[in-house]
Amino acid sequence: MTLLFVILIPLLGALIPPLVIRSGRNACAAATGSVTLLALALLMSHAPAVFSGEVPKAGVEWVPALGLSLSVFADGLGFFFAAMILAIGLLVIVYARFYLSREEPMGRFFAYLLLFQGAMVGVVLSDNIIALLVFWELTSLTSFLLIGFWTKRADARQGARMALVVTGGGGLALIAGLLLVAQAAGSYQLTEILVRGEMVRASPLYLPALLLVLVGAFTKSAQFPFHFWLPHAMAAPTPVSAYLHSATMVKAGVFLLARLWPVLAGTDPWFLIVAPVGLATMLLGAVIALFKDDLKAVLAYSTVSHLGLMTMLLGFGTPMAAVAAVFHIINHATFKAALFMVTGTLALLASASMAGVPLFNGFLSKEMMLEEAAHTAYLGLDFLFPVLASVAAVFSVAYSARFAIGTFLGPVRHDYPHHPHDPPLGLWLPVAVLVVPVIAIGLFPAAVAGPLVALTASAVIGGPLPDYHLALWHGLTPALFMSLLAFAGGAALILAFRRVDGVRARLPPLDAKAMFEAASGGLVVACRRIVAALHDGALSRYMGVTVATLVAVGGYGFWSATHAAGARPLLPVTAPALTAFLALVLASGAVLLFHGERLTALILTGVVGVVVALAFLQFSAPDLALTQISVDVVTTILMLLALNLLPKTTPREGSRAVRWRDGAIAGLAGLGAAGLAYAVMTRNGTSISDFYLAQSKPGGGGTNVVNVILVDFRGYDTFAEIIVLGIAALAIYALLDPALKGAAVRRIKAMLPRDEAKDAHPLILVVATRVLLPLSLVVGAYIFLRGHNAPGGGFIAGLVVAIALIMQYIASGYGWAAERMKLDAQSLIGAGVAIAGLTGLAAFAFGRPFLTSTFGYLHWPLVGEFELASAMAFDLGVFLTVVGVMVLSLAQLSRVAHRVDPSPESRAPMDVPLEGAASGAAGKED
Amino acid sequence: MIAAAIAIAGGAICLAIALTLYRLAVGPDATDRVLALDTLVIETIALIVLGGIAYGTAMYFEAALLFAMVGFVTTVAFCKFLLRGNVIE
Amino acid sequence: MRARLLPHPLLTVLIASVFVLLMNEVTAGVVVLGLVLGLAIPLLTAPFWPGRPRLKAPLTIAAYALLVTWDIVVSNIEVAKLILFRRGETLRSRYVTVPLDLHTPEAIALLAGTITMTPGTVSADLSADGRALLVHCLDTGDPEATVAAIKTRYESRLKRIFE
Amino acid sequence: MYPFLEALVAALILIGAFFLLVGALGLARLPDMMRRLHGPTKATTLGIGALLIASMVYFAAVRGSFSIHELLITLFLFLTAPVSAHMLAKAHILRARAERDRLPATGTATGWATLDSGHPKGE
Amino acid sequence: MELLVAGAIGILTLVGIYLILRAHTFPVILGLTFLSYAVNVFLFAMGRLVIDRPPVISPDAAGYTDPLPQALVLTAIVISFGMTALIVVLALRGYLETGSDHSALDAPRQPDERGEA
Amino acid sequence: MTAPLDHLLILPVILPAMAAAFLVLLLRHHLRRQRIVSIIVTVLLVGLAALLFAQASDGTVRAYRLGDWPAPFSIILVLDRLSATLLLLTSLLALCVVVYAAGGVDGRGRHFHPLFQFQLMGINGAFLTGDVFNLFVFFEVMLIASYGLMLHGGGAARLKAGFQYVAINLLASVVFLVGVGLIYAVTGTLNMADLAVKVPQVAAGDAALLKAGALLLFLVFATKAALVPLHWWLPATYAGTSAPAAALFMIMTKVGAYAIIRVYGLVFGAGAGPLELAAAPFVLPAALVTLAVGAIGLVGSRTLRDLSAFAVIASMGTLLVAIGLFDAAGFSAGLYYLVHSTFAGAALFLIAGLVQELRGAARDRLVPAPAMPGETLVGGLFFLAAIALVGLPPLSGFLGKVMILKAAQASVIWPWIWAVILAASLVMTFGFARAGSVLFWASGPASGTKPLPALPLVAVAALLALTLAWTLAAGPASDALGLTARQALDRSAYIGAVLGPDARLAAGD
Ligand code: NA
Ligand code: NA
Repeated sequence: MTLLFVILIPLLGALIPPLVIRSGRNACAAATGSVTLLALALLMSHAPAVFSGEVPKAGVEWVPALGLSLSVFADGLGFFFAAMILAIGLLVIVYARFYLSREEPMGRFFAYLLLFQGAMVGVVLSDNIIALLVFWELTSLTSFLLIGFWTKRADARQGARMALVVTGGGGLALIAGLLLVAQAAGSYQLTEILVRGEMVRASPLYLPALLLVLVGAFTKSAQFPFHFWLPHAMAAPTPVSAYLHSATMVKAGVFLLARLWPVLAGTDPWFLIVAPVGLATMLLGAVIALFKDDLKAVLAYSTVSHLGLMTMLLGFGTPMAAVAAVFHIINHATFKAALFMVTGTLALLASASMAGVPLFNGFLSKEMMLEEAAHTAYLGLDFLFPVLASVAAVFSVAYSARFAIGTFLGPVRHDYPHHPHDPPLGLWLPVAVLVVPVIAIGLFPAAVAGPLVALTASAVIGGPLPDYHLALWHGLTPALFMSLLAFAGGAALILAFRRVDGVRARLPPLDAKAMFEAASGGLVVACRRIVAALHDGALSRYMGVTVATLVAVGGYGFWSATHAAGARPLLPVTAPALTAFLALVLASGAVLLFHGERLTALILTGVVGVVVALAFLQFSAPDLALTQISVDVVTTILMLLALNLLPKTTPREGSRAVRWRDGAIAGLAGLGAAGLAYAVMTRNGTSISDFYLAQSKPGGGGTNVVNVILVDFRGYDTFAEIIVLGIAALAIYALLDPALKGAAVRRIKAMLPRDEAKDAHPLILVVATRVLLPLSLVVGAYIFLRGHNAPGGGFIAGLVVAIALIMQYIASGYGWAAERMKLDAQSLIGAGVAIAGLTGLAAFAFGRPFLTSTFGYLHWPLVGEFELASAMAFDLGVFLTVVGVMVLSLAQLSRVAHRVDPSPESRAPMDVPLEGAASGAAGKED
Repeated sequence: MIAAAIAIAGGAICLAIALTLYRLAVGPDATDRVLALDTLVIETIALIVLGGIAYGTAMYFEAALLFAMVGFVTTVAFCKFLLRGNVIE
Repeated sequence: MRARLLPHPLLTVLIASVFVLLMNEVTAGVVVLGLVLGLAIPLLTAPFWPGRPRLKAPLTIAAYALLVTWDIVVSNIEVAKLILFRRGETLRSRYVTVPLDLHTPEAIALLAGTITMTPGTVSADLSADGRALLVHCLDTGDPEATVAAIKTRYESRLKRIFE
Repeated sequence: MYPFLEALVAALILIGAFFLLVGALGLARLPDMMRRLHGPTKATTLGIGALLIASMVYFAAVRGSFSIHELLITLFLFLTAPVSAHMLAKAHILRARAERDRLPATGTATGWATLDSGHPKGE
Repeated sequence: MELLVAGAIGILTLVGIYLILRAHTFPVILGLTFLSYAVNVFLFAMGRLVIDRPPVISPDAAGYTDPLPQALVLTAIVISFGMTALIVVLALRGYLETGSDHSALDAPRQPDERGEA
Repeated sequence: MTAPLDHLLILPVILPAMAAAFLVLLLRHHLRRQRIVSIIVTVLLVGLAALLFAQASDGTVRAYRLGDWPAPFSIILVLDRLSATLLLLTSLLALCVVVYAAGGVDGRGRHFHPLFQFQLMGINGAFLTGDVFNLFVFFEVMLIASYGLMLHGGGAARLKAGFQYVAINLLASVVFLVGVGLIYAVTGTLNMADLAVKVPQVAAGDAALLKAGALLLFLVFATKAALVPLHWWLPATYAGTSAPAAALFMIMTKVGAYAIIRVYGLVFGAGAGPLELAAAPFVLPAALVTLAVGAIGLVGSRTLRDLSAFAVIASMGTLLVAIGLFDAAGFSAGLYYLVHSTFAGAALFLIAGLVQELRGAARDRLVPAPAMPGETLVGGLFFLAAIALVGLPPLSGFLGKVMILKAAQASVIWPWIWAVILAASLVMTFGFARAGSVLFWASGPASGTKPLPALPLVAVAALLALTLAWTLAAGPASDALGLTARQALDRSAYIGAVLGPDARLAAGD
């Protein structure tokens, strides 16, 4: 289990630095270092086992259904990488402690670093490939934070974004690739996949899986053509660069190639893709590195080049090449980390190793590389690899030399926060520690690195190791000649540098960052164009597409299934029905043509309402007719109230073609609706309604089945429906409540002075409504009381009463009427909903479900038998809500104009100053 | 006899409705149209009453009653709009 | 006390009878319920009808109603003739002013309604001080006679009822 | 069932329909708004009245169920029709400028309510 | 009769859809009103057309039409009223705030127009 | 008689409804007390949902017959694993949102809390109902409350966007009725279980009408779920409204997805005879386009709220890819992703709200501006939310996405699905990185200090904590959701629970 903690300790330990930073920078660094040290120690506790050939494992389940577990294993490869990550991480932490200035948020820096470290260790130790993917992408994310650490620097932000997009994007391909690998192998555990290489390579999924995995590995390891992000990641603080580009981030890709080598390598596609990509990267990196004047850039491209080298070796697919790759990974980590942090004389040693000078470790692995390249033929071209590898070596000698020279003679590096003449121990020591293996391995390769290489390489190869010798002297091999050639060529290049540089300067410059930024900018612009073209903000367009979709899909639905005409006999057409139909056609057609005249359109719409109500009556739906009639009047008043403050006409819009197109869409929709309706009306069917008809009286206590359905069988619908109304009123209230300001006020005021009648409350109207109010209330009461047994009910009664009250507003004015109304509409709504709800809840007391109704017949003296139904109480809730809603919405809407121009409210109910009117009105007011 | 009367009356009312629709269509002013709509509602009430007799049912009485109430309110609201702009003030 | 509980006894009766009318059945329950409404609704609506006039001669109302009903029938026949047999352009339509002796809004409103429902006249507007009524005549040769008829036939009766 | 009542019902129905038709005819063919106002407001009212009486008689005599609630509709219409006409007339006076010139004087201190607020110097 | 009702549904739908494809708020609201009429009749028609058989239980009734669609339509009418009220107010408030009753998000600002009623 | 515990089933609807009525009736003028009541009620809802979840976890489907009438004549509420999961999700989300709103947003207009509670009522009702028409009614409750919440606080842009939102949804409601109408006309029932019995038995001559109705109804759900090309309402609405409203709306799109699972997985799912898997041919392709549109819009956004809105579209695309598979693996993966995207999306909207509040004149526009107070903290929260939404490891978005990728292999077009999902992730990564680096990195010196609002931060942190918890609990969660998905596809269990065992036999299951 401790193996798992090698990952978890840095990840969880990331919480510590931000907390400890309050105790000072030393404490913070010490804490961070301790975390890494602890992880390293834990790892090392497994060293004896690993070196004795065991593979320690640990793990916990995470998502079994997904095949995801947090399981780890430490074979030679994983162990080596983890050790390298943690060990170099420790040095970087020490270095960073002295590198970071006092102003910089060290706590955050170390937190990011530890997260990154944990993710890296996770990548190399994961046994589960989904867990590996998790850690893989986590390295992209955390490196994004690290590279962009100097957030105020534009190049840091751009570099971070570029790194994230390229490596994160590659990671997405890797997700697909590894899932396919897992599928081909039938397991999500690497330990199992690694022994099923044959199976994977034989699978039809092999090629796509390989390509996707390679995209992931190549992006991460900055292989051509994805190499461009790496140099820009140098905008990070130096410790980050040192860490990311020597031992960790970019090595993850190489690691992955090595990790999956037993599964994926050894096939033609592998060799044909991986080897040349590595070669090209090696060559390109080396060439570009030569021409960079900035030392950090030289290091960056050299890193690219060396990553290419490792990739090429792995791409060869031979065990010998794999050993060489492993050896170079070790060597590169040491000298490259040193070079990033380098100061003074130590730089010479490390760059010599980078150049492949004998006696340094870089020489040994490079020799092995050249040796392998010398024996490699590509598509029958046996000179290609040896020649190009040698050329790369030439350039690498040359840039190393330039680097070494530049470190001493070149301009001072500017990325230090402060410029120490004598670097403190903390900046110097880590480099020294790294230079030790550079020389030790160089001199005594077999003794110093032999066991490690053997351990790691055997894990990579997954079989017996080839016969190889880590030694300074191998005799007069082709590689030796190539090395010598490289030194000679390198020297010549340095001497002829100015001339060569002149040639390069005449070539068109390729600035990856500019290209990337241009490409991202282009992507953003392209996306904006697409979005702007799709979402142009025009509702008419949205509606058009929606309706067209409805027609198309609805039509498809109909035509893609079987249909037969119905057998229901048609009802004969009557003269009134035909007349009503003509009225509807005429009114609708007129609205269609003259909707620009808004008032006219409203009047004509009134005709439609009348016809629809009549149709409901004709076809045995009195309740519906009553509802339609009363809702229509309220709607009309509402629309008129709004129209008062809206433009009175709609300008003609759209070209003739657009109107015809819309007409065609509308026509199709109309045809569809009519066709479907006709098809239904002409066929017979059965429904659950027989139950309602049978149970209405005995079970629901009412003879009006529609009403019983509304308040009982489906009372729950009605409960929700009055809530819809209530919410509408509350929303309207909320929408119109805020005091109108600025433009709105100007707009309304501009609208107000109009040619209007001088009497707002005509006497005759006022008198008539006074008489009508009590009458209407009686009618309301009547409709309410009988609703359970005859057409009517709480909803319609509520509308009738509301209309009667609104009539008072219309006739006598809001101020006068509201003062007398003594009811608060919002409370009415609340009370209505509460009563309906409580009626429903009352059933709980009898152990019955919500809204279970009951009814009984009471015998009252004198009065006789009297039916009482709980549904009546429910209906009362409906009634109150409806009254409240109607009054609140209309009153609120009518107050808009008034709120802008609060001229003194008319205190009299009518405008004519008669004694009779005054006696009751103005008189009572005071 | 009643059936025949109902048939004739039905035809007459339909004709009346057609004439009303004509006024509704040609206007020329909004007041004409409101008047036509008001008349249309009355004619609708007539149709309903006639239908009640024809089907021998009192089931449609409330609809006629409500039309009478509501037709008035609609007409007044339109007039108020034409007169004052704000229907409720 | 009686006034507080029963502000409009006539209205109470009216409402109760309208309710009974509506329910279309005369049972004890319906009557009781009607009376309850008859008591409750006037109480609820009283604020909306301030200064309700006292009827001086309630019985005259019935006579007035009969008179008006008769006039309505007659006037309709008159108007029917005009519509059916006269070309619209030849109608001698014009406005006349009817000066008012009535003072209560209810009486004025009733007069205006009566005018509209009876022969060839529509009350079109009221003067801003409530002292005159604007009447549109569909076809009149003698405006003064029309005004006089209105005043004697209807206004004087209403004056007796209300004032 | 009395043939007399049956004939009465039929007659009332026909009378009602006749007046409705006349009212609509007036609405359709009279030349100006004020004249058009005369037809529908009264004729239709009477037309409905006749039909409602027919209905009452029919249900009482022919179907044997006494029902007079139709009276209520009549009451409503008689109460409201003049008010509707009044409001329409006012709207017309306001909107038709030519109509204003045809109005006679009020003979009182103020103008017509639609056009004059009644206050000496405007608001 | 069925043809008339189907035709009415078709015409109401046509007008409704045509109007909701307009670019100003008022016609859109009008269109939604028409659609609401259309769908109410449509839903009602799903119970088929039956004359003189209202679903009110009575001993001498010859039969009843399907009451359920009626109840559903009733609910639909009420709900669509609430929705209409809200959208009307919304259109009004939007116009008052922006000076345009164009329904597009970045509507071309029109001069405040005061058309004749 | 019903056991007392059975009544729990109705309470997620009744409790918020009565609370809202109470708030309107008595506490209209007391914002502070409204807050307290609203938060308490929401906490109660969390508890209630947890209880129901525990009840449902035994694997039985429970039916609650409203009004005590027998099925299919009464409206039925159905509690199964699926509805219980969504209830719990809703209540947790609601709690975070109401806490955020209590930080001050609720005072910027009238009636925030009643509207909020009503909205919860609508959502809960939609999740519980077993009746298609009742589903319509609760959609309307949910929608109209959402209109109120969407417009809460006002502003010209919000009004214009609100109009479009309402208008499009009204059209959808009309179509809903047409669809339900046709289904009723052919089958004669509204109860989903009864429909599940009757749909497979539909006469051949009626199939066309039924299918037209079914597909129209599907388009309504697709509109709610913002499936392209019916997604138009979403960007302006979500970007235009207040942060808490947008965060709560995260669950509204899910209602559409839920309805698709319920109706097209069960009623018109496998075993529906001639109507088998009626909606399936449309969901998957449209979902892929939706995902692409979301990703493109995300990159093209100019404000964080726009970006968040398109992130929602992308997440709905991803979710519907899973649902569009119409099998247990797809549903299971989809449900995991659904929960994840609700929390993560809500967190993102709330963060956008914070940014808008704290960043001064630049608001949430993606342009450099003076540093906002709490830049590091808010930026960190944003980073986490972005990771979650893009579906990068280690948060639940990644797990959900991998589940969907795996489930998608059942489809013949799986390479396309993989390509679109992964490419969209890349594009979204780019978009989020750009936005984040502009908002939180490229800022100039701070222009002033402003105290960080405590409650909103707590709410955001809570949502991210929920995301994290969802990540850690992915194992048990996906096991449970596997059962949920299988139960959601189990017609006989559903029919049996609602209509009784006899109906199950009649249905031939
Ligand atoms: Na009813
Ligand atoms: Na019951």
